Amino acid sequence: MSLRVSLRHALPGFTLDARFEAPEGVTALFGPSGAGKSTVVLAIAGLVRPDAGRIEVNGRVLLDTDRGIALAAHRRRVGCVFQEGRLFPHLTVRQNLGYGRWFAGRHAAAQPGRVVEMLGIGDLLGRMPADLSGGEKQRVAIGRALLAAPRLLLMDEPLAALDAQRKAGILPYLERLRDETRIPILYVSHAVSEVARLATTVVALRAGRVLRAGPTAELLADPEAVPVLGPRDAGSVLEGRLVAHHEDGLSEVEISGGKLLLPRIEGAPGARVRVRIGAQDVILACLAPQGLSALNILRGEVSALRSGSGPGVIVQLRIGEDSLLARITKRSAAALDLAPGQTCYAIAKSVAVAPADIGGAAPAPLPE
Amino acid sequence: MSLRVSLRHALPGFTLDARFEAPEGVTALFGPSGAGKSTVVLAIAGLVRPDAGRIEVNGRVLLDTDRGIALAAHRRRVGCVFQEGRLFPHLTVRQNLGYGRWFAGRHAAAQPGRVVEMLGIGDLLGRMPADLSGGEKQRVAIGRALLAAPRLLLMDEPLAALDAQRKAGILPYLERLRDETRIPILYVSHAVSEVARLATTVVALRAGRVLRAGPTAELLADPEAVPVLGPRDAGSVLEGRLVAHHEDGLSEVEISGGKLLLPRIEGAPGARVRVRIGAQDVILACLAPQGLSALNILRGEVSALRSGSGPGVIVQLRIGEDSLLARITKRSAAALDLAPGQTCYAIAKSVAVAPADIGGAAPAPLPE
Amino acid sequence: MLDTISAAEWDALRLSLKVSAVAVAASLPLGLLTAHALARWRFPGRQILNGLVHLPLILPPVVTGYLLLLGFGRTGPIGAPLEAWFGIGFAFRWTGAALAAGIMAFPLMVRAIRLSIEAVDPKLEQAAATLGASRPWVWITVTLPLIAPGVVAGGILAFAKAMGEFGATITFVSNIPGETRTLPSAIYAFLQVPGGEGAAMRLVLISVVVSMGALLLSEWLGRRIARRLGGT
Amino acid sequence: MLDTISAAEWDALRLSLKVSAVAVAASLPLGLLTAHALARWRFPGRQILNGLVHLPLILPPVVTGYLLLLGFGRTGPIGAPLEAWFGIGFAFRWTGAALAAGIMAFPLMVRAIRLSIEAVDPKLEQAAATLGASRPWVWITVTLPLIAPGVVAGGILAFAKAMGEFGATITFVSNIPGETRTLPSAIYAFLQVPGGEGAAMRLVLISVVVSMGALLLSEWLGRRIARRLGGT
Amino acid sequence: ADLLVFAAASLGTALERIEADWEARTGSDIAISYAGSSQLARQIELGAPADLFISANGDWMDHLVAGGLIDGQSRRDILGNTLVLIAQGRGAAPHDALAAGAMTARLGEGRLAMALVDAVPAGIYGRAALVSLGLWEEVSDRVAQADNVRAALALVASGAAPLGIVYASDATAQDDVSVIATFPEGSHAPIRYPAALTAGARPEARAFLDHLGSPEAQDIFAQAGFIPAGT
Ligand SMILES: Nc1ncnc2c1ncn2[C@@H]1O[C@H](COP(=O)(O)OP(=O)(O)OP(=O)(O)O)[C@@H](O)[C@H]1O
Ligand SMILES: Nc1ncnc2c1ncn2[C@@H]1O[C@H](COP(=O)(O)OP(=O)(O)OP(=O)(O)O)[C@@H](O)[C@H]1O
Ligand code: MOO
Ligand SMILES: [Mg+2]
Ligand SMILES: [Mg+2]
Repeated sequence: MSLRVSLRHALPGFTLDARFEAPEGVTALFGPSGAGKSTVVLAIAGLVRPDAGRIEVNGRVLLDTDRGIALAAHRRRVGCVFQEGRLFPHLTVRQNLGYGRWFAGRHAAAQPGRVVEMLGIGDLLGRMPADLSGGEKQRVAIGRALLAAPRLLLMDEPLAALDAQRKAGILPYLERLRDETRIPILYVSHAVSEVARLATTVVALRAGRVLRAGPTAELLADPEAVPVLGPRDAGSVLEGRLVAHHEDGLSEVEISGGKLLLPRIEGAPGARVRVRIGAQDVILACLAPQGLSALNILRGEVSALRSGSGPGVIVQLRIGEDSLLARITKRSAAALDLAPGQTCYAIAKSVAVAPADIGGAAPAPLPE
Repeated sequence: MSLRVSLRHALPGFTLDARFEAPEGVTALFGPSGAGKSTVVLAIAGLVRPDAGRIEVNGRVLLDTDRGIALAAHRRRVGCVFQEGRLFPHLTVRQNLGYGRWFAGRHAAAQPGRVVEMLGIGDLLGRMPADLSGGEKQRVAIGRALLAAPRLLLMDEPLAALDAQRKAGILPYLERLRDETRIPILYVSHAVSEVARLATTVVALRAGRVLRAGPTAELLADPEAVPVLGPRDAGSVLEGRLVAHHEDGLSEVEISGGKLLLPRIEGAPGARVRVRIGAQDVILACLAPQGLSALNILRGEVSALRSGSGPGVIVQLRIGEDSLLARITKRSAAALDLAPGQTCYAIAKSVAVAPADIGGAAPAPLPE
Repeated sequence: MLDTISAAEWDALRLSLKVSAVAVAASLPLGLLTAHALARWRFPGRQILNGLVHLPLILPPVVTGYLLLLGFGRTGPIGAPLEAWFGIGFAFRWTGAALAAGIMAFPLMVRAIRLSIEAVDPKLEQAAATLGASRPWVWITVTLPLIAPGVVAGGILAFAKAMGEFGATITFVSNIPGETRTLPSAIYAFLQVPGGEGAAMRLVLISVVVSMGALLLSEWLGRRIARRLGGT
Repeated sequence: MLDTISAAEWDALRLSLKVSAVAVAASLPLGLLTAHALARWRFPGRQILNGLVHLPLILPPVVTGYLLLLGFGRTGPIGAPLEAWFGIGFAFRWTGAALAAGIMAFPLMVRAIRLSIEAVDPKLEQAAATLGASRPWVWITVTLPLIAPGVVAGGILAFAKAMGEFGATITFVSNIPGETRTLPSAIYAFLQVPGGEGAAMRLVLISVVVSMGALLLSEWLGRRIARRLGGT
Repeated sequence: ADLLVFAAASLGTALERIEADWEARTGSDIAISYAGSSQLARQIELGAPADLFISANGDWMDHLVAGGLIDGQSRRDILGNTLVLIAQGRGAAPHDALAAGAMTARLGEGRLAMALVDAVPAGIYGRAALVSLGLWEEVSDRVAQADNVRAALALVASGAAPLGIVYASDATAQDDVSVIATFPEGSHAPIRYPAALTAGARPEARAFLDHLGSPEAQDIFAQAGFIPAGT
């Protein structure tokens, strides 16, 4: 396990009592506003001293109130990107970026040039933080944390102020970070979709408690988790292998139960990729459909049905080895006469697998 | 026209030169990070004095540098919700909310109780802003602006820090605000989908210039606008009439070219509603599809095709009086042999029309 | 100890308290205005105003007192008309002692207030403006509460300074028992005679206790207010 | 005007500059430490330290000088061992004048620095810590640059105050030409003899010009630094 | 410096001229520190390296002698002074200002400027003189006490106070005041400026002390309005 957290902390009107473990990779910490996500982040960074708890990163104990251990923030090597940026107002963008690097000394591995380019902040290097727009600030803050060569990266809604394009530009980079370095990332977000493709593990927090935690694919594909994550964010994450790039700009990915055609992803054939398909982006059919613009039609078997209070039903399909969720109306479920064990076809528009939801291959080489 | 803006303002390294007009209702100001959105907002609020320009709200001139008119910020009666909240740290949440009300005097129409309830900040009234989480702060800031009874509401990414649930809870309220009061709203956002259902008008800004501006339905349904708005955000807004509520939780909406079944919307049959259908949520078929879980199948005629640099094609369909956009792969377009004039079927999952994308009927009565 | 304090010494203490309190109270509005002007307004002569405000800090107090005597004395170009037209006399009166103390303490007050004004985020004031508050209202409802710790600190610091002021006061209004004989004047007189140290130190102690009490009060108030504002 | 300044007056000016500069330079590290302790640390006796720092502001300068004389004089409990063991003599030397000036100016310096430390957002320091900076490094790379305007302002204010300090200095180290006769002492000497007012005022003018120059410089520097930090 | 002299500040100008003469004549370097007599005395008490102390205040000299800090043998009065009543302005008509009622009449609403009547020599002498002339009752609540005699002079010179009691030496050189009366010799203790060597004085000090009594030096003092010692 690369990250073990167990915290108890009481604030007036709010008590945090959370415990979770996360393997290597990206752990997504979800929860509504006021759930205590930022409090968890601050405790891990060493900026809030919880009443009691234990924090361990890759076997290194950062905090253990029982044993009286509490590493100072600067010894934790925990990079943070905060909701509010927190750039140093007296330093230029360049100097802000260099700040952590300087202390990282020989650990400082990342090439600043690559990070700067990836974040699109090359033109801002000479500026002072006060002259940046909200999104520009946040991009610089991300760069600064990355360049400090942290052993754990905490990101507290770092992309909230970014536009979709910038977000999409940064996600693949975080992905590579996850895959090629072994830096665990704890990523706080409101929107599962934002990090589902990134996250190895999902931890759902509400009112200071962990509601559910587990591997992303499992959790997202679990119909029981839908009320926790919110129906809009339900969906499944499939693992696959990149097979080929086609002329018309599509890439072919093989999954256990068939193949998918996705908008081009830049990676060498053979690479492993993760694909997220939102439950609401899947249409079901009992007969093999014909003459549709949708390219991805997978054959599977209904393994579970879960209806909530609304008009929707979550249908879990077994497709090869994978689980796929579909969210359809009760009316449709009745019309199709769906029941566990039944064979049916899942239709996903290739483009419904959004660029941000395709993981595994980043558009740019990882900085050294 | 309710809002006319024309601004020229030079900053080191950035020049704003924007001109747009917006009718009553909500105007969405889109653009990537650094486009100058916040600068426009500040100029309208009277907090930045542009080098030159003219601003008129409902016939009232707030600024006219040619005629030497520049109303002071506090006389503009322009409510603002800023990216960073800007709550008064020395006042409780209750006092923050009451601040603008007090100055509004007899104009103060909104019932604080309703606003507080809607924003879910009833439990926070006695707190100081420093003890609020990021999202809580933003909700209070929204309430404060609303309660000042503004004649124009400027919202600079006010929802960026909110979770989907809260967002969904606030949007209907803004919608009512738009429909039942005549307060124009200028809403800054990265994501078209966030406000497409709200916006009467869309203004796309990039690098300080207005790229495109126009009525939302028209602009979103215009394939030419796709590169401006971003392919992920393309989609069409359809106007319809609520026909009936069905037992199974679905509501039926009649549009010019057929009917749609949507997750329940609370409104009386006969009410007018706006529905947004994302271009990527539409599947096309040449033959009338059978045995699908998708309930909404509309027959239409291809009116235009637009292919970009990627693997996608935007197809515009004429459905009754309305325009519908579909984003499909080039491969599918070729397979279906699509061409203008051709009849085809658009399939939209009912649930793909997300609650946040159905406008017109708010779940709660408007505050007096 | 208290029983060894003579009636004359009590008088001096009471007078010092009065003089210092009046000096602070009367100069506070002007101090706020000046601090605000220096912090926020850009006008020609701003640096001159700034220099003038600091003058009493820079000059030897005796010089300040001498200049006050020349300007605000009975025949002075300011003192004479003030007395003739408004009946406001400073010469040899406790009001003059308050004037001297107020002027000597003014730079301290202005600096403290000015720094706290500069620390106020103008974005909050802008937000208040968009909510309909005019300049004066913004100032009263946002700026003033936010600078309250600075104002309290500045005011009490000025009070403490006024309690200790001696050189300018005695030079300007001399030492008239019951009228202008403040604690420091009494202390000085004791120090002039051999063996007067004991009595002087006793008065020093009284003066220190009062001033320290005021300072600690200001710290405490400042922290209370800062806590309300959600600072650390 | 300059040609009417006698050699002795030049000496006094030079001495004043030296004394004030040394006073500020030597007390700056202690001032930073004290300001930091008062702003950030919570320890028993914090209020006592705060009171002590303010003492020179509250006491009549003559009393401060007298206490210095008692403590740091040749036979004083601090002065005697210092001189015996380290050869650091303050009594009747320019170093003593610097000590007196430094102590009198100390509260002003500490207050200015303290306020600017309190205005530093601890979140920035926390961010620096997460980037690997230990406490001292955070202080040097984040806190210090952010408080630079306050430090400059405090330092120069202290310098100006030191330039004008008289009461404590003359009481502690007397008024010895070339050694402890600073400008204000020279001004005093002139004021004590018949017809000396003219000469005194000339020296006052010189002293005001120097101090004002320093203050304006500090304003300018402060604004430059503030602008770099992106303030208004 | 070869010699450090502590001298009452009021001796300033005259002593400077004597110092210059002496230095020119002997080539030795004298440093004179001018401050209030009480300040200087206290400094000597606490180890000041002064060789010679010239006080305006006999009490402080007595105090130091009693403490063994001064070579009592060397003590001598080098100067005297007279006490005068001054008014603002050149050539204010002299009249019998010291007669009963005259002073109060002339004061009107104004104040009588003096040095501190309990603490500073000029004030102490002044009060003694007023008491012996039977005027103290009449003017005591009109007295404004300054911290030293020069400040009292400034009060009159600036017009703040119509009358003041100062030394003749102070009044002499001040342009905008005039002496309207001189207090009779017997009305107060004789005004004396004692000078003495300190306990650790360097040998050269004695010569300079002697020189202060020399006719040349006494002449300079006299020009400054002092009266020779022993007169
Ligand atoms: N100093 C404090 N005193 C009292 N309550 C506090 C304090 N700081 C935070 N809280 C409360 O703790 C809870 C958790 O706050 P936290 O900032 O961790 O939430 P969050 O999940 O990050 O929310 P958001 O998504 O809005 O940022 C909130 O209810 C907040 O009001
Ligand atoms: N004081 C300033 N000096 C120089 N450039 C500035 C200044 N303030 C803003 N800018 C620049 O002006 C441009 C527009 O900034 P603005 O804040 O309006 O962008 P925005 O569209 O609101 O971006 P975001 O979505 O990131 O908030 C940016 O490139 C920014 O760097
Ligand atoms: O020279 Mo004195 O001792 O101030 O009268
Ligand atoms: Mg948070
Ligand atoms: Mg912005």
